[in-house]
Parts: sequence; structure tokens; C-alpha cells
Amino acid sequence: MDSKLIKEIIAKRVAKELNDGDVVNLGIGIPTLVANYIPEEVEVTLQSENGFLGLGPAPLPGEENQNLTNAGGKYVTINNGGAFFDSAMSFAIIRGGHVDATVLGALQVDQQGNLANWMIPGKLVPGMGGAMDLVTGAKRVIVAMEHTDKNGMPKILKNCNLPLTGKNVVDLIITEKALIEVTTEGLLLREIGPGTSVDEVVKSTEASLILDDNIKVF
Amino acid sequence: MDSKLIKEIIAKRVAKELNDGDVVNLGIGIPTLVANYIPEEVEVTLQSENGFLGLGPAPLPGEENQNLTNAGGKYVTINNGGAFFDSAMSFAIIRGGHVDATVLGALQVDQQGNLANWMIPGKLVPGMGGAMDLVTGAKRVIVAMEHTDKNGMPKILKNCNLPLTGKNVVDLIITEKALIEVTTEGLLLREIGPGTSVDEVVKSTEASLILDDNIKVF
Amino acid sequence: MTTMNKLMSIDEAMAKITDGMTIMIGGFLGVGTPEGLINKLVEHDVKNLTIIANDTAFVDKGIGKLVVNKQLSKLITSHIGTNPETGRQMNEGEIEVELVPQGTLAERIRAAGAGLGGILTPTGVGTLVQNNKELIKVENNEYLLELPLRADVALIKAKKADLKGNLLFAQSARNFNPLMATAANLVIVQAEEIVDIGEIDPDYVMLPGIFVDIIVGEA
Amino acid sequence: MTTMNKLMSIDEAMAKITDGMTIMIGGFLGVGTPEGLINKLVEHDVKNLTIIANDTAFVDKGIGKLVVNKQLSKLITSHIGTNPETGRQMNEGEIEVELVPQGTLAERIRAAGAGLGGILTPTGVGTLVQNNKELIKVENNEYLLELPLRADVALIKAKKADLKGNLLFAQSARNFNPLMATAANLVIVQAEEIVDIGEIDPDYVMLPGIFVDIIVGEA
Repeated sequence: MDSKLIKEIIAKRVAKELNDGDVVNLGIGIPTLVANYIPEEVEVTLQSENGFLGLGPAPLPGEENQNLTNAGGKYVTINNGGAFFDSAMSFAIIRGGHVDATVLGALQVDQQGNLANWMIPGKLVPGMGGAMDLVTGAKRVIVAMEHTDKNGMPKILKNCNLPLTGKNVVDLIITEKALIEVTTEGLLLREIGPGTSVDEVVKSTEASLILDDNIKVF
Repeated sequence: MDSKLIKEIIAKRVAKELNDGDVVNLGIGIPTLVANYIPEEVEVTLQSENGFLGLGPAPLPGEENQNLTNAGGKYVTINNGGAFFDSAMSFAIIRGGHVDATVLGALQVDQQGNLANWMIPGKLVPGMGGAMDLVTGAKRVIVAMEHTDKNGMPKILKNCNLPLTGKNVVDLIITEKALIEVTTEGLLLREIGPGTSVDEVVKSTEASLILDDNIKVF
Repeated sequence: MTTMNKLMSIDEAMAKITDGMTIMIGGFLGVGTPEGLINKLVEHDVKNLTIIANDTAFVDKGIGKLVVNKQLSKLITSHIGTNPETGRQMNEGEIEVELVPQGTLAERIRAAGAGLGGILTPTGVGTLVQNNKELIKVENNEYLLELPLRADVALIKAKKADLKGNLLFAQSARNFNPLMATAANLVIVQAEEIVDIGEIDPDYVMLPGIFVDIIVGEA
Repeated sequence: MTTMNKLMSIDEAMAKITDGMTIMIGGFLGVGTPEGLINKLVEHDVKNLTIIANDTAFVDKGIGKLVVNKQLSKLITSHIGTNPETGRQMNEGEIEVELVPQGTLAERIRAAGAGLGGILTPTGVGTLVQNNKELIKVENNEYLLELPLRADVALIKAKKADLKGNLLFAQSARNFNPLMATAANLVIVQAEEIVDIGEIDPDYVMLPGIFVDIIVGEA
């Protein structure tokens, strides 16, 4: 499947998880795309960890404001009714449970709801930025990622082997192939993506999956 | 001596301790009077723990602002260049060492620089308000009080017997009779007030006093 | 897009407060206290409240009215000296009073709102405030571990609110209001002026609207 | 009354920075970083700096320029992914890098400014961030004890400053700037606009002037 299409499938399915009135933080990459698919009747307030609420779309060319970017450094706008604040308030909002959902990418997720997305020892050490606070503080942590890595290897594992971003933090995993809920009993496969099968999902997942009684196609 | 005159003597002497550029918090009572005696060439910024810097004089009659009072609940004004903030910032300023001097009243002070000014068990329990933070955080703690209590009993003791506001916190004690510095060796009598003698100061003080080589009259 | 309507009548809003709740109330000696909400609380006569507030103001002003009407069973505060009725009820054992240094009170409320497990403060070391608290040494300095303070409800006074709940406060009436709004499950704001979304400059918002659940006008 | 003059030329101001100092620098990927002060630091070529900042921006922007010019011996930050030179110097052992979660970084700086001995945060429990840190249990939840971060100097970017140092920040350029200004011994602000005392409404001041020591204009 085309990478752009995969991303779109994931972002669309994530968007349906957001509820009217939610405060949401979207990570860089696929999570950012989610904003494009939020239904009109659902009003979501986007939080940007560099210090504001009411994150709006990219500005028109020529209307960029040097002092207004998202946490990825891209020019953005602020919606009517938004608010700016400092980094302490920004993370008080995040850590204090005032963000209803955070959507993040991942290198690995596992059966315990552990998440690894901030470093590959000896190779890539970008740093955790705000991710560790987001996964600790947000009411709901949604991982949005491709089901397998570039080499087709599973990213949903029995146990993460990369350094963790957070322990027992993930609530929901959404890939182009599956929607998986992290429960106290383990990973519950609730939905599968278009053009795949339960068998294929199970095969491309290292972790054990509990199959829901009524697995839907999203 | 007349009580009003006593207060004036104390407030005047305290005022001389303040330096140009200082951020100062003045407690209720005698400390509040200090503001009246700050020399014109000395610019002091007054902090009010209910949330602002740049505390100004009382407003003219009819110009009171319901939303602008000092920490004692009295109507005040704010000077040009002042700033309002919330209680967390107010005490970040106090606790964080950004106040150069705090002037407070006391029930008792002792040789160790201990201060008691917030309760008399079984009798008076007004609460500590911001006093415990002020004595802990201000760079310099100046006690401004009458030398003895209503019954003529010493307030400068070997050991406080009332519950403490702070331990080893007082730097300077100023009464109508004396200016006493709290040093690691003990209480150093550096100046005496007008119309008194070293003998009289020693007699009306329970704590041991170290006599400075050159005791001045203020 | 739906518009989350936060506007409510004062009666509807205060009907949400029931006996035994823990309530934070903004204000400093009554300045910045939502007087209209207090009056309604007195009228509804809910009882056994735990009140968290800087002080109990005066017998005829602010939180003092709740004390006089005997609606409190517990009080967490920094100062009660301006309201003799509070002292009387405390001395008679009618209410339990926990006295907290003002800066510690602010930090404990902020900690709850910010998701911190506690803060280490030098304030109160070597005093009665230290009783029953963990003393933690960091680099040879001693600190008290002070724990977060949360509430069921926060009653907040604002100068201006937009329909999203973004708030502006006036002068020294700000004090504990924005902090308390971060640390309660239900936040009710009484605003002197209510304006449309977009009328408050995002740079000057003093409390973001996501913290506010209900907005009422002046009584 | 005297007027404490905080105005200074950029050269005078930056002459106060010497080899080996610990410096906090405001900004988030360069937004809100005092670019003129950075350029002058590069020109003065002071070395062995410990830099505390959210990130190291890009090779040709903000703090990134200091990295490229090899002026750092240590870096305390939340993110280095946008500046490959930082990663290279770290991997080669040329600089020491302490990675701190962004919210923890903000609280550690705030704690220093607010005179707290530390804060308890759930962030990082069960991760590498926990290494060598005290784990404290409060009501069955686990927290890391995170300690205050102070600096010799803070370099701050403001949109507007009055002559007392009261500051306004623009949009998302606020970020770490006001926090860092509370936690350093010497605070140098570069302001886009400098106005007379009285021209900033006390209600809207974002950082009180008492925290600011030196004000410089745009380079």
C-alpha cells in the first residue's frame, strides 16, 4: 500500500476517537494529519506544548508569523478563543490531566502498554521532548503508527526492547491494519483495517492478541 | 513615651536600612509605617504578597478601587511600572530570594534569630499568612517592634517559648531602644535609641547582648 | 462545529454543590471572591463543607458569611485573624482548621493542578507546620514535603470571561483564582463581564478556558 | 528618586559572560531565542559553557550556532533531534548531554526560581530518566524527585520591555523565557521594543521587572 494512503487510513481512524469538547495534543508525523479528518460537528481544542491552546491550520503563504509555530517548528495559526502561556503552564496542562487525548507515533509498543519512541541507543538520540510528560499526563494515550517497520518487522511486541518513553501508558493502538485496545488482560483486537484480515494482523504482530467477539472493519 | 512616637522612631530607623533598588515587603503595623520614611533618593519597590509589585500610597478619598488592596485589606494604589500576578508567582518571588528585605512585627525574638509572631496557644491563633514564607525566603529579615510587651516584659529572649514562625531567620532587630544584629556569636547591640542607655537596653532584654565597641545613638 | 455552552444561571450552577463537598474559593480578604456565588451558597445552606481558601475574610464579607452560617466542617487556610467567628468555632471544636503557610498553600494547589506528587519547601521547617510531615534533605538543606491539594469544586471570580471560559482578572483580585481553577473537578466562574469568543487577546489570557466548566454573570 | 538604569549596549552586556559559565537560553526551536545575543556570544567565542535550553534549534539558528562553534562543554535539554551537530558532538564525547523531559525541565527551572528544594513528578518513572534519582511514593503513586536548575546567566527574548524590565512576550515565543528569568543570577533581556515606565499595563505584565538586570535592544 502507498505510504501516503496508509497514513491517511490511520489518521482518519484516529480522528473518530476524538470527542466533542476534547483537548487534544497531536504529535509530529501521522498524528499531525489527524487534524484534517476531525468531523465538523466535533469541536476539538488542540494543545501545542510550546505554549498555546487553539492551534489552527497553517497560515496562507506570506502570512507566516515568526513567533507562532507548532512544537515541530512549523508556522501555524491560532484560532479565535485560543490562549498563549509559558512552558510551565503548558506542562501543567499536560501533566495535570487537562489533556483528554494525546496522539503519538511509536517505535515500539508492547502488551503492557509500554511505549518506546524517543531513542535508539547508539544510533538515534533525538531526546524525549515533551513525549514523556504527554504519555504520563494525558487522560488517553493513542499510538498512531504503521503496523510494521520499514523492514516489515512487528512494532507491536511482547516486550519493548528500546528505552521506554512511558510504562503502562498506552490506551489504544491504531495502525493501517488494526485498532487494538490495551486492557488489563492484554491487547484486545477490536477492529481491522481495510483490505486486511485478522490472520494477517496476528501474523504481523509479535504480541499476543485477544480477539474481540465482534471484530469490525474500519 | 507616647506609642505613636515610639512607632515613628522605629519606622524611621528601619527606613535607613533599605537600599536603592531594593525589593521590600512590609508587614502590617509598624512595618507599614516604614514606607513614610524612605529617603527620596532611595528607590524601593514594595511587594505585596496578595499579588503585586509597586505598592503605592493610599488612594485619595473616593478613588478607592475595590480590586486593589494591600495584604492587610486596606485600599492602596500601584505605582507606574508595577505588576500584578497570582499567588504562586507572589510567593515564588518571596520564597525564591527575590525580596531583598522583609520587615515584620514580632511577639518574641531570641538569641538564635528565631522568630515567633503567628500564634499564642489557647489565646490567639490568627494563622501565619505569608509570614513563614517571608522569613524563609527574604534575603534580609528585619524585625520592627516595641522593645517590651504591654506589661513591660522583654520580647527579646534567650529562647522563644511561643510557636516559631521561623528558625534562625532574623537578621536585624529594631526597637525604639535598640538596633541589634543577629550574628553567629549572638545578639550584637550596635545602636541604642534616643533617650535611653545601654544599661536600660540590657535590663529590658532577656537575651544576652554582645556590646559593640562603638555603640551609636540613632 | 458545536459550541460548548458554558453559560449557566447562578441557581443552576450552585445546585451542583452538595453537602460534604470540598470547595476552593478564590480571594484575599474578600478581594477576588465571587460574592454572588457565596450569597447563593448561604441561601442553599449546604453543610459540612471543607473550604480551601487563603483566609475567611470578615463576618459580613466573602467566605466569612459561610463561616457565620456554620456551613463548614473543615477549613484549610493561611489566616483566620480577620474573622473572630472562625476562631471561636475552631476553639469550640465546631470546625477543624488546618493552617498552611500562604506560599505553601499556593504551591500545593498548583501542584494538584500541574500533576505533581508534591513539592519540597523550606517554609515551615522547625515550626509546628513540620508536624507529621516528611523532612527531605537536598544538598544539606532541609525541606518539607508538601502534598497537593485538590477540590471537588472551585469558585472563581473573574473580571472578564469569553464564552470559552478564557479569563482576565483585575488587579489584586487575581490572587488564588487562576491556581484554584486548575485543581478542582468542577470550576464555576462568576464574571463581571462576559464577552464573545475572540474578544480576549490570546497573549493576555490569564487563565485558559479549558479549565472553566461553568460561567455565570453577576448576581 | 534614582532611576536604576538597566539599559546597556549589547557589547557591554555580553562582556559579562565568561568561559565556563552556566547559561539558560529561552526559545523553542529558535522561536523566542534572543538571536542577537547568540550572535554576540559566537563573536566573543566564550568557551566551556553549560547551556540549559529546551533544544539546540538548527545548525544555523539560535542555540545551534553555539553548538556549531563548539562553545559548549555541557548541555541540559529536552531535545536535540533538529541539530545533527549536537548529536555528533555527543556521540564523539565532545560534549556531555543531559536529556530532561520538557515538562520536568520547566518545573526544575521554576523550582529554582521559586525557592523550592525540588518537585515530585510522575514523568519518567520506569524509564532511563529515573536513573540515579530518588523514587518517592505518595499515596501509592510513584514519583521522581527532580531537583532545581539554576544558572549564572539567563538570556531572554521579549517583545516589549519597559525601563524597569517589565516584559511582554509574543505568541509562542514566550515558552521558557519567563521561567528562566527567575532562575539565574544575571538576567539579560533582548527586547524588540523598549518603552517608558508606565506604558505597560500592570495587569498584563508577563514577567515583573525585578527579575531583569540588563535590557538591550535589537542588534
